[in-house]
Amino acid sequence: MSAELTAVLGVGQTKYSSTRGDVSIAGLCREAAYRALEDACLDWKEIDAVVIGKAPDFFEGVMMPELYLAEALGAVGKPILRVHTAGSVGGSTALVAASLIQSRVHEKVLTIGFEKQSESNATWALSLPQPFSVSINAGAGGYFSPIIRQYMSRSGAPELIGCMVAFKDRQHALKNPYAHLHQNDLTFEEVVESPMLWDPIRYSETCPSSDGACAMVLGNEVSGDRADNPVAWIHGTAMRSESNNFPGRDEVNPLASRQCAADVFKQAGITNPLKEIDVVEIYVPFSWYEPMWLESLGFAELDHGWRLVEDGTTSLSGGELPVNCSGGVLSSNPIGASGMIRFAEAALQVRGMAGDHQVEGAKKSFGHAYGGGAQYFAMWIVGSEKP
Amino acid sequence: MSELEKPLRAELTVEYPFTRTTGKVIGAFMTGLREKRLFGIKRSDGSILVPPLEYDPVSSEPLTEMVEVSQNGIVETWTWIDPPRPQSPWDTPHALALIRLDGSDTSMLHAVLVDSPSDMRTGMRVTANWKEERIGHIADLEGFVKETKEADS
Amino acid sequence: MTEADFSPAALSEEVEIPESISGLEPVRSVRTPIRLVYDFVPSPSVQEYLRSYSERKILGHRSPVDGAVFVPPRGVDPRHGVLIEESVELSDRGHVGNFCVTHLPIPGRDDLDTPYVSAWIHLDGANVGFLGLVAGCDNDEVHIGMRVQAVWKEQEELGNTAENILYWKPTGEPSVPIEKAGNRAWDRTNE
Amino acid sequence: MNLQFLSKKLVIAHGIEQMNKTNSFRDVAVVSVASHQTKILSEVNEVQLMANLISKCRNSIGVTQEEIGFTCSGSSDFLAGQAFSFVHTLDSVGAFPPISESHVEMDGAFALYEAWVKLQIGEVDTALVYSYGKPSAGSIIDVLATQLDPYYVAPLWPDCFSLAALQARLLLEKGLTTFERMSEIAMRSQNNGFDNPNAVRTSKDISLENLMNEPVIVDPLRTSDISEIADGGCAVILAAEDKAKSLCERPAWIKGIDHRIDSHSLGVRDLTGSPSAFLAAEKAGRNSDRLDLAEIHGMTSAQELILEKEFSLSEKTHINLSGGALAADTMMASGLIRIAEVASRIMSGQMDRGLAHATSGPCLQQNLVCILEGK
Repeated sequence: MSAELTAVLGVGQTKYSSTRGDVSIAGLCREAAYRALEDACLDWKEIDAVVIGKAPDFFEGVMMPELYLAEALGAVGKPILRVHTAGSVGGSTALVAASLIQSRVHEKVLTIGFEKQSESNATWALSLPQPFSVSINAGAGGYFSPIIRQYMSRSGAPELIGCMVAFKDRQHALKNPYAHLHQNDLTFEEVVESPMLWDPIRYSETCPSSDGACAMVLGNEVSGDRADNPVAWIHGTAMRSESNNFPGRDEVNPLASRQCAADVFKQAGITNPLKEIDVVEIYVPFSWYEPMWLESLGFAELDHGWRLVEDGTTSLSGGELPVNCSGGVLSSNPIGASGMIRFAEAALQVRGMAGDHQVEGAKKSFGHAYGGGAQYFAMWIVGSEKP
Repeated sequence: MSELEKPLRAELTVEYPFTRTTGKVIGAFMTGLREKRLFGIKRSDGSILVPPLEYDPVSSEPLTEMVEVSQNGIVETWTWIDPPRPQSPWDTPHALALIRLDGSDTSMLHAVLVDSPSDMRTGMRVTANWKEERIGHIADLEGFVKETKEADS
Repeated sequence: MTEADFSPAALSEEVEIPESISGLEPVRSVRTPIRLVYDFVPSPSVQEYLRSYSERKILGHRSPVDGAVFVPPRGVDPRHGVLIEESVELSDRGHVGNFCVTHLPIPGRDDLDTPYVSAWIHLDGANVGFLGLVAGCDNDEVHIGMRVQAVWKEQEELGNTAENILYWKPTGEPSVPIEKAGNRAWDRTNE
Repeated sequence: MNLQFLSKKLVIAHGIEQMNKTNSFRDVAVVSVASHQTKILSEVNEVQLMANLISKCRNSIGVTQEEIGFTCSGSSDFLAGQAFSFVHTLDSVGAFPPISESHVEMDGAFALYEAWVKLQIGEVDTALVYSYGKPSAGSIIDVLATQLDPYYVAPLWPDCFSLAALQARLLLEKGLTTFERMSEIAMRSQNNGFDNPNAVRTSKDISLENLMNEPVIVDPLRTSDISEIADGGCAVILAAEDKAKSLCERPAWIKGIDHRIDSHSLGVRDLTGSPSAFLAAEKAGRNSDRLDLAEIHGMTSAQELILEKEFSLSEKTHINLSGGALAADTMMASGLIRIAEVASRIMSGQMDRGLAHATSGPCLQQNLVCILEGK
């Protein structure tokens, strides 16, 4: 028995911004879901099941929001699942949705990730008081900065590589109308000169805090064959997790990341990712994670990922392997949706529907998300042709 | 148990003053509350949903036509709250009920302000009681009280 | 660049606001505060760890699988999911496995001047790092492998808390080579 | 027009349309279970509790984590008072080398559903599922209020038992049940729970009269009508086909599993029923005449009555031999524990065929049904 072929039939996104003051939580989610249905030329009632993902419920102060959102998402009388795997959640949500079709349990599934971070405050939600523990780490940057420092020391990467990534992604975002940050006049010097927050991470090298939702409609082989719009076929899916803080853990290049990548590339029959993958959407909340993940995933040799940044390989303007053409997490970050945006943007590229940030003729693309202390991973490979 | 053996414990408070943007439909309902008016929304079969949702609660189709409904209605079911939860808008015992307003096809959850459970019965007619100061919040409705007409009769 | 059409026309755009309120300033948001109170009781092994601080001791947990020592104690070995019962007393000296120079204030820590250095301190005898502040030298001097020791609060201020350690200061001993610092010290042949 | 009736009809029509698509699924079974519930967990924390249960579950059938193809858990940040609380609990699994893993912010029964789906793909043959909750750390009735519509309902802070009381009154006043019937359910729970070490509120010899004389605490419900909140956790191992047979002498085969959700708005639903529970049971292929036992997850005696009706349970079926959630209700684990209870009675050979049910949300909004069989 093999898995049912699964296709992305539709993608829907909201405009990402610091506050979507014009909508309710349901309104925000429906905007993305409705656009995904429209793209898939389907109606609410043609959907068999819904899979929803988001980061901690504390962000909006709504516990298990799938209960309140069931009516808004066309789920009444249907199955609805709610996934939460830290920052990777948007990616794992898409993978759970895909598994419902790969297993032949359902034929058409709506999946959605969202966050309405403006309802509270991300720093508050991410650093709730912990009694009996010493609070000295301010936000995610405090956690990831030492890891980045270690990467820099290990790889010998030039100091401004992180700034180059940040500048590149913000340039990419200008071509993506949905992106949160549209910094038309930003210069590279401004990125370099932006305040240091968590040395070596500068302000401009960090992601924003956004409201937004991203949805996809996934379907089985028959629905993929019958779709009016081009579809993206899933060639591989993988999830891996590992504990944090144990003896000998490689935090820069976690084994879970390497194993997850090896699994997904094997499924897709890919032996040389740099040559065989046309475009990549990876989860880069702090700029340095672009070279770090490129190495971990096998797009670059160990300690050489930064060279792909330096020589323009990862740029949309003519690079061999454009990375984060949408502007990435550095330009839009509704946490619970951020992973799904990576997966959806990868699908849009091979469908040829990425608009101004389309990579010409993209046939195979890679979507990626990670979370926790770089310990949760979700990845997929999609292609314009069936696997 | 000596001081040394007593387990260490700490109170952990998770607290935030969430601000929720409402969108058009919920916003209009809240605006109505501020103005001492109650609004519902029409479903495709013509039935009225109070409080209004942006979408049909079964088919998920968008709803757009808002209509005003009566401030009087009937209690469909109820329970007695004593004592109220610390964060609830009420500080005295009261009934919690599902109330179907005249002109509405669904019921809404709110308080009925009576002295004791013996004053409550399913099917009783009630009318909206408003706070003096209203800001556009579900608690602008102080609750429902017995309809005077019924008390007279 | 083409602007996408963001008007969600089919969703809420067509909503008709009733005439009686249509001219009024609409409500756009509601405040719905949440306050939840939890009673946090640490597990017995963490209780023991916290109490030992009042005697200026730092306790770790030794894994029954391969003797790896975890601090603070987690009750289980996260690699194997097995319970750890054995406590060991650790030195209050160690080295900086890795660090961050933070320029942002931390909510609830008004006592810290920015920038400050937080570090993964790898205690002698422990096999993982735990977080601490490094002070007593210029921030620029802090480096991976630097030897440090705990600076404790005065005897009369000691409580059942890790906050008894004010910060970690350099000892002046030779640094641990970078390839042996932090998690890299773990001998994989043990696994 | 009767709107509530219409909603129910639509929901059912949708389900029947779905049922016409027949599907043959891979044989997957529960092969090992371990659970623990207690009023207040104090000797160990959640991570240690789960490490114990997961080890017990794996060791009893002699598998290591490396042999498990997929792991899935269920828990709640709101219940724990911590964001990303499940990250800590990953320690209890032993996630190194890395594991293929996922987490739902739902009862563990839904994690089991996700694992079952994963096994259907056919790439892995075993899965570990676990969930846990420690409601004693907070005020669960305030915590659960945050599940409700955040604009219209949650700001009124109605507690979960009051909402269940609205439902119970409707049943009583529409003549669908009586106080006596509700007390009979409470008595069944306390009597059955007596032999279950995990049950918290039990009694061998409590009389119907005693129960009916208890004070009303959430009008019209009495103390014994509402579930006894408890701390605890549960671990379950699933295996497919020959793998299941090799690991367990008598696996509890999952013959059907399905879950459905109803409208959230209480005023839209007919609270005297639970269309989603009915539909999930239909889709799971309940075949009620052939059910030896059922473990149903209700927060009140009245909810158990609604469920018995939706599942068409008759006197032939032993209901809640464990005492059910009325005897010990561990939010996030109660549903998975229902599955474990049915499975363990099948694995032991005591029973042949059973229904396990899990619920989530106010007044039975979301429901999962799993049918298990010894053959």
